[in-house]
Amino acid sequence: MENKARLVIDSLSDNIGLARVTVASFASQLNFTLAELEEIKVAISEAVSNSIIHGYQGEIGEIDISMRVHEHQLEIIIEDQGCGIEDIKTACEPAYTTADRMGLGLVFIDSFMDKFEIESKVNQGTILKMVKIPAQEQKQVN
Amino acid sequence: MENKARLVIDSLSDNIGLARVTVASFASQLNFTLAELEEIKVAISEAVSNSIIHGYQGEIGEIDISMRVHEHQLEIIIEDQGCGIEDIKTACEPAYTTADRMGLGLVFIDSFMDKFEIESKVNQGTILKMVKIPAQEQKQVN
Amino acid sequence: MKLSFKKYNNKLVVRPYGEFDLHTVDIFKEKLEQRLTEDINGIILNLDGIKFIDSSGLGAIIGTYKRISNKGGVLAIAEVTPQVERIFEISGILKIIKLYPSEAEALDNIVGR
Amino acid sequence: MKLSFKKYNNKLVVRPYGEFDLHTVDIFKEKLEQRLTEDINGIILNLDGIKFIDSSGLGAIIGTYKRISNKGGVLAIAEVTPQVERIFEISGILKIIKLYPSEAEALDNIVGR
Ligand SMILES: Nc1ncnc2c1ncn2[C@@H]1O[C@H](COP(=O)(O)OP(=O)(O)O)[C@@H](O)[C@H]1O
Ligand SMILES: Nc1ncnc2c1ncn2[C@@H]1O[C@H](COP(=O)(O)OP(=O)(O)O)[C@@H](O)[C@H]1O
Repeated sequence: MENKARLVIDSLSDNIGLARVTVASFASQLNFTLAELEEIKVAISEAVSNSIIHGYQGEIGEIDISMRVHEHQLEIIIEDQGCGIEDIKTACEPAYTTADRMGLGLVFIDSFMDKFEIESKVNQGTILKMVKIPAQEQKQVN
Repeated sequence: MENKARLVIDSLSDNIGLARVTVASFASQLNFTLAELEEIKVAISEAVSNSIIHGYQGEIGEIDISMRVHEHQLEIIIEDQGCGIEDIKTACEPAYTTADRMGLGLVFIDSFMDKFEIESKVNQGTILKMVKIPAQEQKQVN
Repeated sequence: MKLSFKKYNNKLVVRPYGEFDLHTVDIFKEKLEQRLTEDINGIILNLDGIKFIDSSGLGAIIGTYKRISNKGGVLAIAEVTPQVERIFEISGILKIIKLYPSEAEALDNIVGR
Repeated sequence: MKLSFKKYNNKLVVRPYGEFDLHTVDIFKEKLEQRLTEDINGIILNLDGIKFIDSSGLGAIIGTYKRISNKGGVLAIAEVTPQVERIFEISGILKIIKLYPSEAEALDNIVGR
Protein backbone atom coordinates (compact mmCIF):
# COMPACT_ATOMS: atom_id res chain seq x y z
CA MET A 1 0.00 0.00 0.00
CA GLU A 2 1.16 3.51 -0.76
CA ASN A 3 -0.34 6.72 0.54
CA LYS A 4 0.65 10.35 0.18
CA ALA A 5 -0.25 13.68 1.72
CA ARG A 6 1.25 17.13 1.64
CA LEU A 7 0.83 19.99 4.07
CA VAL A 8 1.85 23.50 3.10
CA ILE A 9 1.88 26.07 5.90
CA ASP A 10 2.78 29.71 6.36
CA SER A 11 5.95 30.08 8.42
CA LEU A 12 4.15 31.17 11.57
CA SER A 13 4.83 29.60 14.96
CA ASP A 14 1.04 29.11 15.25
CA ASN A 15 1.40 26.34 12.67
CA ILE A 16 4.04 24.21 14.40
CA GLY A 17 1.42 22.31 16.40
CA LEU A 18 -0.65 21.84 13.22
CA ALA A 19 2.35 20.31 11.46
CA ARG A 20 2.98 17.94 14.37
CA VAL A 21 -0.65 16.84 14.58
CA THR A 22 -0.98 16.31 10.83
CA VAL A 23 2.19 14.28 10.44
CA ALA A 24 1.46 12.19 13.54
CA SER A 25 -2.07 11.51 12.27
CA PHE A 26 -0.70 10.46 8.86
CA ALA A 27 2.01 8.35 10.52
CA SER A 28 -0.52 6.49 12.64
CA GLN A 29 -1.55 4.33 9.66
CA LEU A 30 1.73 2.46 10.27
CA ASN A 31 2.47 0.37 13.36
CA PHE A 32 4.23 3.12 15.30
CA THR A 33 4.13 3.00 19.09
CA LEU A 34 3.05 6.11 20.98
CA ALA A 35 6.69 6.75 21.90
CA GLU A 36 7.68 6.58 18.23
CA LEU A 37 4.90 9.00 17.28
CA GLU A 38 6.28 11.39 19.91
CA GLU A 39 9.72 11.11 18.31
CA ILE A 40 8.24 11.94 14.91
CA LYS A 41 6.52 14.96 16.46
CA VAL A 42 9.79 16.25 17.89
CA ALA A 43 11.52 15.89 14.51
CA ILE A 44 8.71 17.81 12.75
CA SER A 45 8.68 20.45 15.44
CA GLU A 46 12.44 21.04 15.12
CA ALA A 47 12.39 21.14 11.33
CA VAL A 48 9.44 23.55 11.10
CA SER A 49 10.86 25.78 13.87
CA ASN A 50 14.18 25.94 12.00
CA SER A 51 12.46 27.00 8.77
CA ILE A 52 10.58 29.73 10.65
CA ILE A 53 13.53 31.07 12.66
CA HIS A 54 16.61 30.40 10.56
CA GLY A 55 15.21 29.84 7.05
CA TYR A 56 12.78 32.76 6.83
CA GLN A 57 14.16 34.67 9.84
CA GLY A 58 10.68 35.79 10.84
CA GLU A 59 9.51 36.78 7.34
CA ILE A 60 6.45 34.94 6.03
CA GLY A 61 7.24 32.15 3.59
CA GLU A 62 5.89 28.68 2.85
CA ILE A 63 6.98 25.45 4.47
CA ASP A 64 6.16 22.35 2.49
CA ILE A 65 5.80 19.02 4.28
CA SER A 66 5.44 15.95 2.05
CA MET A 67 4.56 12.64 3.66
CA ARG A 68 4.55 9.23 2.11
CA VAL A 69 3.90 5.77 3.41
CA HIS A 70 5.66 3.22 1.28
CA GLU A 71 6.60 -0.38 2.07
CA HIS A 72 5.82 0.09 5.75
CA GLN A 73 8.05 3.09 6.12
CA LEU A 74 7.28 6.75 6.62
CA GLU A 75 9.10 9.24 4.41
CA ILE A 76 8.95 12.93 5.22
CA ILE A 77 10.37 15.80 3.20
CA ILE A 78 10.34 19.30 4.68
CA GLU A 79 11.26 22.17 2.43
CA ASP A 80 11.64 25.92 2.78
CA GLN A 81 12.74 28.60 0.32
CA GLY A 82 14.65 30.47 3.00
CA CYS A 83 18.24 31.61 3.39
CA GLY A 84 19.77 28.14 3.24
CA ILE A 85 22.67 26.65 5.21
CA GLU A 86 26.25 27.44 4.23
CA ASP A 87 28.01 24.60 6.03
CA ILE A 88 25.71 21.65 6.65
CA LYS A 89 28.32 19.62 8.52
CA THR A 90 28.91 22.36 11.09
CA ALA A 91 25.17 23.03 11.40
CA CYS A 92 24.67 19.43 12.49
CA GLU A 93 27.15 19.62 15.36
CA PRO A 94 25.60 19.53 18.84
CA ALA A 95 25.34 23.00 20.42
CA TYR A 96 26.13 24.78 17.15
CA THR A 97 23.65 27.60 16.64
CA THR A 98 23.59 30.89 14.78
CA ALA A 99 20.66 32.23 16.75
CA ASP A 100 21.40 31.90 20.47
CA ARG A 101 19.38 28.70 20.70
CA MET A 102 20.22 25.22 21.95
CA GLY A 103 21.81 23.91 18.77
CA LEU A 104 20.03 20.60 19.35
CA GLY A 105 17.30 20.64 16.70
CA LEU A 106 19.20 18.77 13.99
CA VAL A 107 20.71 16.46 16.63
CA PHE A 108 17.21 15.50 17.83
CA ILE A 109 15.99 14.87 14.28
CA ASP A 110 19.01 12.69 13.60
CA SER A 111 18.58 10.63 16.76
CA PHE A 112 14.80 10.21 16.43
CA MET A 113 14.62 9.27 12.74
CA ASP A 114 16.07 6.20 11.03
CA LYS A 115 17.43 8.15 8.06
CA PHE A 116 18.11 11.86 7.86
CA GLU A 117 19.59 13.95 5.03
CA ILE A 118 19.92 17.68 4.46
CA GLU A 119 20.19 19.46 1.13
CA SER A 120 20.60 23.21 1.15
CA LYS A 121 21.66 26.08 -1.11
CA VAL A 122 22.42 29.52 0.26
CA ASN A 123 19.66 31.99 -0.69
CA GLN A 124 17.57 29.21 -2.21
CA GLY A 125 16.42 27.14 0.70
CA THR A 126 16.71 23.92 2.64
CA ILE A 127 15.31 20.42 2.17
CA LEU A 128 15.22 17.89 5.01
CA LYS A 129 14.55 14.25 4.12
CA MET A 130 13.74 11.80 6.86
CA VAL A 131 12.62 8.20 7.09
CA LYS A 132 11.16 6.43 10.09
CA ILE A 133 10.35 2.72 10.25
CA PRO A 134 8.26 1.26 13.07
CA ALA A 135 10.53 -0.79 15.37
CA GLN A 136 7.95 -3.58 15.06
CA GLU A 137 8.51 -3.80 11.29
CA GLN A 138 12.28 -3.74 11.67
CA LYS A 139 12.10 -6.76 13.98
CA GLN A 140 9.94 -8.68 11.53
CA VAL A 141 12.49 -8.15 8.76
CA ASN A 142 15.35 -9.57 10.82
CA MET B 1 -4.05 38.22 11.72
CA GLU B 2 -4.08 36.01 8.68
CA ASN B 3 -2.89 32.44 8.49
CA LYS B 4 -3.00 29.86 5.72
CA ALA B 5 -2.42 26.15 5.31
CA ARG B 6 -3.08 23.64 2.58
CA LEU B 7 -3.43 19.89 2.80
CA VAL B 8 -3.28 17.74 -0.33
CA ILE B 9 -4.23 14.10 0.10
CA ASP B 10 -4.64 11.04 -2.08
CA SER B 11 -8.31 10.10 -2.47
CA LEU B 12 -8.12 7.15 -0.08
CA SER B 13 -10.60 6.63 2.73
CA ASP B 14 -7.56 6.23 5.04
CA ASN B 15 -7.06 9.99 4.71
CA ILE B 16 -10.53 11.18 5.78
CA GLY B 17 -9.55 11.16 9.46
CA LEU B 18 -6.31 12.98 8.60
CA ALA B 19 -8.28 15.71 6.83
CA ARG B 20 -10.62 16.10 9.81
CA VAL B 21 -7.78 16.27 12.33
CA THR B 22 -5.75 18.77 10.28
CA VAL B 23 -8.63 21.14 9.62
CA ALA B 24 -9.85 20.97 13.23
CA SER B 25 -6.31 21.66 14.47
CA PHE B 26 -6.00 24.64 12.12
CA ALA B 27 -9.48 25.88 13.10
CA SER B 28 -8.64 25.78 16.79
CA GLN B 29 -6.66 29.03 16.53
CA LEU B 30 -10.08 30.73 16.39
CA ASN B 31 -12.55 30.80 19.28
CA PHE B 32 -14.56 27.77 18.18
CA THR B 33 -16.34 25.72 20.82
CA LEU B 34 -15.81 21.94 20.86
CA ALA B 35 -19.28 21.52 19.35
CA GLU B 36 -18.38 23.88 16.51
CA LEU B 37 -15.13 22.01 15.87
CA GLU B 38 -17.21 18.82 15.61
CA GLU B 39 -19.43 20.52 13.03
CA ILE B 40 -16.37 21.50 11.00
CA LYS B 41 -15.14 17.91 11.18
CA VAL B 42 -18.45 16.61 9.82
CA ALA B 43 -18.35 19.09 6.93
CA ILE B 44 -14.76 18.06 6.02
CA SER B 45 -15.62 14.39 6.35
CA GLU B 46 -18.59 14.73 3.98
CA ALA B 47 -16.69 16.78 1.41
CA VAL B 48 -13.67 14.47 1.32
CA SER B 49 -15.87 11.33 1.24
CA ASN B 50 -17.77 12.80 -1.72
CA SER B 51 -14.55 13.47 -3.64
CA ILE B 52 -13.41 9.89 -3.01
CA ILE B 53 -16.71 8.16 -3.85
CA HIS B 54 -18.42 10.39 -6.37
CA GLY B 55 -15.61 12.60 -7.72
CA TYR B 56 -12.96 9.96 -8.36
CA GLN B 57 -15.28 6.95 -8.07
CA GLY B 58 -12.63 4.89 -6.35
CA GLU B 59 -9.74 5.87 -8.68
CA ILE B 60 -6.79 7.60 -7.02
CA GLY B 61 -6.71 11.37 -7.49
CA GLU B 62 -5.77 14.35 -5.36
CA ILE B 63 -8.02 16.23 -2.99
CA ASP B 64 -6.87 19.74 -2.17
CA ILE B 65 -7.97 21.37 1.07
CA SER B 66 -7.08 25.05 1.48
CA MET B 67 -7.64 26.67 4.86
CA ARG B 68 -7.44 30.31 5.75
CA VAL B 69 -8.10 32.27 8.89
CA HIS B 70 -8.99 35.82 8.04
CA GLU B 71 -10.75 38.44 10.14
CA HIS B 72 -11.79 35.88 12.73
CA GLN B 73 -13.40 33.60 10.19
CA LEU B 74 -12.37 30.22 8.85
CA GLU B 75 -12.47 29.76 5.09
CA ILE B 76 -12.12 26.28 3.62
CA ILE B 77 -11.90 25.34 -0.04
CA ILE B 78 -12.01 21.66 -1.01
CA GLU B 79 -11.25 20.75 -4.58
CA ASP B 80 -11.14 17.59 -6.64
CA GLN B 81 -10.45 16.98 -10.34
CA GLY B 82 -13.07 14.28 -10.50
CA CYS B 83 -16.17 13.71 -12.63
CA GLY B 84 -17.99 16.86 -11.52
CA ILE B 85 -21.67 17.43 -10.76
CA GLU B 86 -24.13 17.93 -13.59
CA ASP B 87 -26.98 19.50 -11.65
CA ILE B 88 -25.78 21.17 -8.46
CA LYS B 89 -29.25 22.19 -7.33
CA THR B 90 -30.56 18.63 -7.43
CA ALA B 91 -27.39 17.28 -5.79
CA CYS B 92 -28.08 19.53 -2.80
CA GLU B 93 -31.57 18.15 -2.19
CA PRO B 94 -31.94 16.02 0.94
CA ALA B 95 -31.91 12.27 0.17
CA TYR B 96 -30.71 12.81 -3.39
CA THR B 97 -27.89 10.40 -4.13
CA THR B 98 -26.40 8.76 -7.21
CA ALA B 99 -24.60 6.08 -5.22
CA ASP B 100 -27.11 4.38 -2.92
CA ARG B 101 -26.03 6.51 0.02
CA MET B 102 -27.93 8.76 2.40
CA GLY B 103 -27.94 11.89 0.24
CA LEU B 104 -27.26 13.94 3.36
CA GLY B 105 -23.60 14.94 2.91
CA LEU B 106 -24.21 18.30 1.24
CA VAL B 107 -27.18 18.93 3.57
CA PHE B 108 -24.90 18.47 6.59
CA ILE B 109 -22.24 20.78 5.17
CA ASP B 110 -24.86 23.41 4.48
CA SER B 111 -26.37 23.24 7.96
CA PHE B 112 -23.03 23.14 9.81
CA MET B 113 -21.24 25.95 7.97
CA ASP B 114 -22.16 29.64 7.85
CA LYS B 115 -21.55 29.96 4.11
CA PHE B 116 -21.44 27.17 1.55
CA GLU B 117 -21.00 27.31 -2.23
CA ILE B 118 -20.39 24.67 -4.88
CA GLU B 119 -18.73 25.14 -8.24
CA SER B 120 -18.48 22.17 -10.55
CA LYS B 121 -17.82 21.29 -14.18
CA VAL B 122 -18.58 17.87 -15.58
CA ASN B 123 -15.36 15.93 -16.26
CA GLN B 124 -13.28 18.69 -14.70
CA GLY B 125 -14.01 18.57 -11.02
CA THR B 126 -15.74 20.11 -8.07
CA ILE B 127 -14.89 22.98 -5.73
CA LEU B 128 -16.60 23.43 -2.36
CA LYS B 129 -16.18 26.75 -0.58
CA MET B 130 -17.21 27.06 3.03
CA VAL B 131 -16.95 29.67 5.75
CA LYS B 132 -17.45 29.17 9.46
CA ILE B 133 -17.43 31.96 12.05
CA PRO B 134 -17.25 31.20 15.77
CA ALA B 135 -20.65 31.95 17.36
CA GLN B 136 -18.77 33.95 19.98
CA GLU B 137 -17.43 36.34 17.32
CA GLN B 138 -20.84 36.70 15.69
CA LYS B 139 -22.29 37.79 19.02
CA GLN B 140 -19.57 40.38 19.53
CA VAL B 141 -20.31 41.92 16.14
CA ASN B 142 -24.04 42.28 16.83
CA MET C 1 -13.01 0.52 14.17
CA LYS C 2 -13.18 -2.21 16.78
CA LEU C 3 -16.45 -4.03 17.56
CA SER C 4 -17.59 -6.07 20.52
CA PHE C 5 -20.63 -8.39 20.56
CA LYS C 6 -22.80 -9.92 23.26
CA LYS C 7 -25.78 -12.21 22.78
CA TYR C 8 -28.82 -12.39 25.11
CA ASN C 9 -31.12 -15.18 23.84
CA ASN C 10 -32.00 -13.92 20.39
CA LYS C 11 -30.92 -10.31 20.86
CA LEU C 12 -27.49 -9.12 19.73
CA VAL C 13 -25.73 -6.22 21.45
CA VAL C 14 -23.21 -4.54 19.14
CA ARG C 15 -20.70 -2.04 20.43
CA PRO C 16 -18.47 -0.29 17.88
CA TYR C 17 -15.49 1.79 19.05
CA GLY C 18 -13.77 4.62 17.19
CA GLU C 19 -14.83 6.74 14.24
CA PHE C 20 -17.83 5.84 12.13
CA ASP C 21 -17.16 7.10 8.61
CA LEU C 22 -16.53 5.96 5.03
CA HIS C 23 -13.25 4.42 6.14
CA THR C 24 -14.84 2.17 8.76
CA VAL C 25 -18.34 1.30 7.48
CA ASP C 26 -17.18 -1.75 5.55
CA ILE C 27 -15.54 -3.27 8.65
CA PHE C 28 -18.73 -2.60 10.59
CA LYS C 29 -21.00 -4.25 8.01
CA GLU C 30 -18.71 -7.23 7.56
CA LYS C 31 -18.24 -8.01 11.27
CA LEU C 32 -21.95 -7.52 11.97
CA GLU C 33 -22.95 -9.83 9.13
CA GLN C 34 -20.78 -12.60 10.62
CA ARG C 35 -22.71 -12.40 13.90
CA LEU C 36 -26.18 -11.97 12.46
CA THR C 37 -27.34 -15.56 12.75
CA GLU C 38 -30.82 -16.78 11.68
CA ASP C 39 -32.26 -16.68 15.22
CA ILE C 40 -31.51 -13.05 15.94
CA ASN C 41 -34.60 -10.84 16.01
CA GLY C 42 -33.26 -7.75 17.74
CA ILE C 43 -30.10 -5.63 17.62
CA ILE C 44 -29.02 -3.16 20.27
CA LEU C 45 -26.40 -0.79 18.99
CA ASN C 46 -24.46 0.71 21.89
CA LEU C 47 -22.76 3.85 20.55
CA ASP C 48 -20.95 5.11 23.64
CA GLY C 49 -17.59 4.31 22.02
CA ILE C 50 -18.24 6.34 18.86
CA LYS C 51 -16.20 9.53 18.93
CA PHE C 52 -17.28 10.69 15.49
CA ILE C 53 -20.02 9.96 12.98
CA ASP C 54 -20.96 11.42 9.60
CA SER C 55 -23.52 10.53 6.92
CA SER C 56 -21.55 7.43 5.87
CA GLY C 57 -21.76 6.03 9.41
CA LEU C 58 -25.41 6.99 9.55
CA GLY C 59 -25.94 5.08 6.31
CA ALA C 60 -24.50 1.93 7.88
CA ILE C 61 -26.92 2.29 10.81
CA ILE C 62 -29.88 2.69 8.45
CA GLY C 63 -28.59 -0.34 6.56
CA THR C 64 -28.57 -2.33 9.80
CA TYR C 65 -32.12 -1.16 10.52
CA LYS C 66 -33.30 -2.31 7.09
CA ARG C 67 -31.46 -5.62 7.40
CA ILE C 68 -33.08 -6.56 10.74
CA SER C 69 -36.51 -5.12 9.82
CA ASN C 70 -36.62 -7.26 6.69
CA LYS C 71 -36.46 -10.36 8.85
CA GLY C 72 -39.10 -8.95 11.21
CA GLY C 73 -36.70 -7.85 13.95
CA VAL C 74 -36.07 -4.54 15.71
CA LEU C 75 -33.14 -2.15 16.11
CA ALA C 76 -32.61 -0.02 19.21
CA ILE C 77 -29.80 2.42 19.87
CA ALA C 78 -28.27 3.04 23.30
CA GLU C 79 -25.88 5.52 24.91
CA VAL C 80 -25.20 8.04 22.17
CA THR C 81 -22.59 10.77 22.61
CA PRO C 82 -23.64 14.41 21.99
CA GLN C 83 -21.99 14.54 18.54
CA VAL C 84 -23.81 11.38 17.46
CA GLU C 85 -27.12 12.62 18.87
CA ARG C 86 -26.75 15.88 16.96
CA ILE C 87 -26.28 14.03 13.66
CA PHE C 88 -29.24 11.76 14.44
CA GLU C 89 -31.47 14.75 15.13
CA ILE C 90 -30.67 16.59 11.91
CA SER C 91 -30.97 13.45 9.82
CA GLY C 92 -34.50 12.50 10.91
CA ILE C 93 -33.38 8.96 11.82
CA LEU C 94 -35.13 9.34 15.21
CA LYS C 95 -38.49 9.00 13.47
CA ILE C 96 -37.75 5.33 12.80
CA ILE C 97 -35.19 4.26 15.42
CA LYS C 98 -35.52 4.68 19.18
CA LEU C 99 -32.74 5.89 21.46
CA TYR C 100 -32.30 4.55 25.00
CA PRO C 101 -30.06 6.04 27.69
CA SER C 102 -28.62 2.64 28.62
CA GLU C 103 -28.02 -0.76 27.06
CA ALA C 104 -30.11 -2.39 29.80
CA GLU C 105 -33.13 -0.20 29.08
CA ALA C 106 -32.82 -0.85 25.36
CA LEU C 107 -32.75 -4.61 26.04
CA ASP C 108 -35.72 -4.46 28.41
CA ASN C 109 -37.77 -2.58 25.86
CA ILE C 110 -37.22 -4.82 22.92
CA VAL C 111 -37.27 -8.16 24.76
CA GLY C 112 -40.39 -10.18 23.99
CA ARG C 113 -41.06 -8.42 20.74
CA MET D 1 0.31 27.70 27.19
CA LYS D 2 -1.28 28.38 30.55
CA LEU D 3 0.84 28.88 33.69
CA SER D 4 0.04 28.69 37.37
CA PHE D 5 2.25 30.04 40.17
CA LYS D 6 2.52 29.39 43.91
CA LYS D 7 4.94 31.01 46.33
CA TYR D 8 6.38 29.35 49.46
CA ASN D 9 8.50 31.95 51.31
CA ASN D 10 11.15 32.73 48.74
CA LYS D 11 10.59 29.72 46.48
CA LEU D 12 8.41 29.98 43.39
CA VAL D 13 6.55 26.95 42.05
CA VAL D 14 5.80 27.30 38.33
CA ARG D 15 3.45 24.96 36.55
CA PRO D 16 3.06 25.35 32.78
CA TYR D 17 0.29 23.48 30.93
CA GLY D 18 0.20 22.54 27.27
CA GLU D 19 2.89 22.31 24.63
CA PHE D 20 6.35 23.75 25.20
CA ASP D 21 7.69 24.84 21.81
CA LEU D 22 8.71 27.88 19.76
CA HIS D 23 5.09 29.03 19.77
CA THR D 24 4.80 29.11 23.55
CA VAL D 25 8.29 29.97 24.89
CA ASP D 26 7.70 33.72 24.76
CA ILE D 27 4.56 33.46 26.87
CA PHE D 28 6.46 31.29 29.35
CA LYS D 29 9.38 33.73 29.67
CA GLU D 30 7.11 36.76 29.93
CA LYS D 31 4.79 35.36 32.62
CA LEU D 32 7.71 33.97 34.61
CA GLU D 33 9.56 37.30 34.51
CA GLN D 34 6.50 39.03 36.01
CA ARG D 35 6.59 36.69 39.03
CA LEU D 36 10.34 36.60 39.51
CA THR D 37 10.60 39.14 42.31
CA GLU D 38 13.90 40.15 43.95
CA ASP D 39 13.41 37.86 46.97
CA ILE D 40 13.04 34.62 45.05
CA ASN D 41 16.03 32.29 45.35
CA GLY D 42 14.55 29.05 44.12
CA ILE D 43 12.27 27.91 41.30
CA ILE D 44 10.47 24.59 41.15
CA LEU D 45 9.24 23.83 37.67
CA ASN D 46 6.41 21.28 37.82
CA LEU D 47 6.13 19.80 34.33
CA ASP D 48 3.29 17.31 34.80
CA GLY D 49 1.06 19.43 32.52
CA ILE D 50 3.50 19.47 29.59
CA LYS D 51 2.27 17.20 26.85
CA PHE D 52 5.06 18.02 24.43
CA ILE D 53 8.50 19.58 24.52
CA ASP D 54 11.19 20.16 21.89
CA SER D 55 14.54 21.97 21.84
CA SER D 56 12.86 25.39 21.93
CA GLY D 57 11.07 24.49 25.18
CA LEU D 58 14.28 23.03 26.51
CA GLY D 59 16.00 26.32 25.69
CA ALA D 60 13.48 28.20 27.81
CA ILE D 61 14.17 25.88 30.74
CA ILE D 62 17.94 26.40 30.39
CA GLY D 63 17.24 30.13 30.20
CA THR D 64 15.33 29.92 33.48
CA TYR D 65 18.21 27.98 35.03
CA LYS D 66 20.68 30.67 33.97
CA ARG D 67 18.39 33.45 35.15
CA ILE D 68 18.01 32.07 38.70
CA SER D 69 21.63 30.83 38.94
CA ASN D 70 22.88 34.32 38.11
CA LYS D 71 21.19 35.63 41.23
CA GLY D 72 22.54 32.74 43.29
CA GLY D 73 19.32 30.71 43.30
CA VAL D 74 18.48 27.12 42.32
CA LEU D 75 16.17 25.45 39.80
CA ALA D 76 14.57 22.06 40.43
CA ILE D 77 12.24 20.18 38.10
CA ALA D 78 9.39 18.00 39.31
CA GLU D 79 6.96 15.47 37.82
CA VAL D 80 8.13 15.09 34.24
CA THR D 81 6.14 13.05 31.72
CA PRO D 82 7.95 10.31 29.75
CA GLN D 83 8.22 12.42 26.57
CA VAL D 84 9.80 15.29 28.53
CA GLU D 85 12.15 12.94 30.39
CA ARG D 86 13.32 11.44 27.11
CA ILE D 87 14.20 14.88 25.71
CA PHE D 88 15.98 15.78 28.95
CA GLU D 89 18.05 12.61 28.82
CA ILE D 90 19.23 13.07 25.24
CA SER D 91 20.00 16.75 25.76
CA GLY D 92 22.31 16.30 28.74
CA ILE D 93 20.36 18.84 30.80
CA LEU D 94 20.25 16.33 33.70
CA LYS D 95 23.93 17.05 34.36
CA ILE D 96 22.99 20.50 35.64
CA ILE D 97 19.35 20.31 36.73
CA LYS D 98 17.87 17.79 39.17
CA LEU D 99 14.57 15.99 38.62
CA TYR D 100 12.25 15.15 41.55
CA PRO D 101 9.29 12.79 41.42
CA SER D 102 7.03 15.26 43.26
CA GLU D 103 6.69 18.99 43.83
CA ALA D 104 6.88 18.41 47.61
CA GLU D 105 10.19 16.55 47.35
CA ALA D 106 11.63 19.23 45.11
CA LEU D 107 10.60 21.90 47.64
CA ASP D 108 12.02 19.94 50.59
CA ASN D 109 15.32 19.52 48.82
CA ILE D 110 15.91 23.09 47.86
CA VAL D 111 14.50 24.75 50.98
CA GLY D 112 17.19 26.28 53.17
CA ARG D 113 19.66 26.57 50.35
N1 LIG E 1 15.89 25.55 7.61
C1 LIG E 1 17.06 26.19 7.89
N2 LIG E 1 17.43 27.27 7.17
C2 LIG E 1 18.59 27.92 7.43
N3 LIG E 1 19.47 27.56 8.40
C3 LIG E 1 19.15 26.48 9.16
C4 LIG E 1 17.94 25.74 8.95
N4 LIG E 1 17.93 24.73 9.85
C5 LIG E 1 19.05 24.84 10.57
N5 LIG E 1 19.81 25.89 10.18
C6 LIG E 1 21.15 26.29 10.72
O1 LIG E 1 21.67 25.21 11.47
C7 LIG E 1 21.93 25.62 12.81
C8 LIG E 1 21.69 24.45 13.78
O2 LIG E 1 20.32 24.07 13.78
P1 LIG E 1 19.71 23.31 15.03
O3 LIG E 1 20.56 22.11 15.31
O4 LIG E 1 18.28 23.04 14.76
O5 LIG E 1 19.89 24.32 16.25
P2 LIG E 1 19.16 25.69 16.64
O6 LIG E 1 17.85 25.79 15.91
O7 LIG E 1 18.98 25.58 18.10
O8 LIG E 1 20.10 26.80 16.24
C9 LIG E 1 21.01 26.80 13.05
O9 LIG E 1 21.44 27.64 14.10
C10 LIG E 1 21.05 27.46 11.68
O10 LIG E 1 22.20 28.24 11.53
N1 LIG F 1 -17.19 15.86 -5.25
C1 LIG F 1 -18.22 15.37 -5.99
N2 LIG F 1 -18.00 14.96 -7.27
C2 LIG F 1 -19.01 14.49 -8.02
N3 LIG F 1 -20.29 14.37 -7.57
C3 LIG F 1 -20.58 14.76 -6.32
C4 LIG F 1 -19.57 15.27 -5.47
N4 LIG F 1 -20.15 15.60 -4.28
C5 LIG F 1 -21.45 15.30 -4.39
N5 LIG F 1 -21.73 14.78 -5.64
C6 LIG F 1 -23.07 14.37 -6.12
O1 LIG F 1 -24.07 14.91 -5.27
C7 LIG F 1 -24.88 13.86 -4.72
C8 LIG F 1 -25.34 14.21 -3.32
O2 LIG F 1 -24.21 14.29 -2.45
P1 LIG F 1 -24.44 14.10 -0.89
O3 LIG F 1 -25.47 15.05 -0.44
O4 LIG F 1 -23.11 14.25 -0.22
O5 LIG F 1 -25.00 12.65 -0.72
P2 LIG F 1 -24.35 11.19 -0.89
O6 LIG F 1 -22.85 11.32 -0.79
O7 LIG F 1 -24.92 10.44 0.25
O8 LIG F 1 -24.77 10.67 -2.22
C9 LIG F 1 -24.00 12.63 -4.79
O9 LIG F 1 -24.75 11.44 -4.78
C10 LIG F 1 -23.26 12.86 -6.11
O10 LIG F 1 -24.05 12.52 -7.21
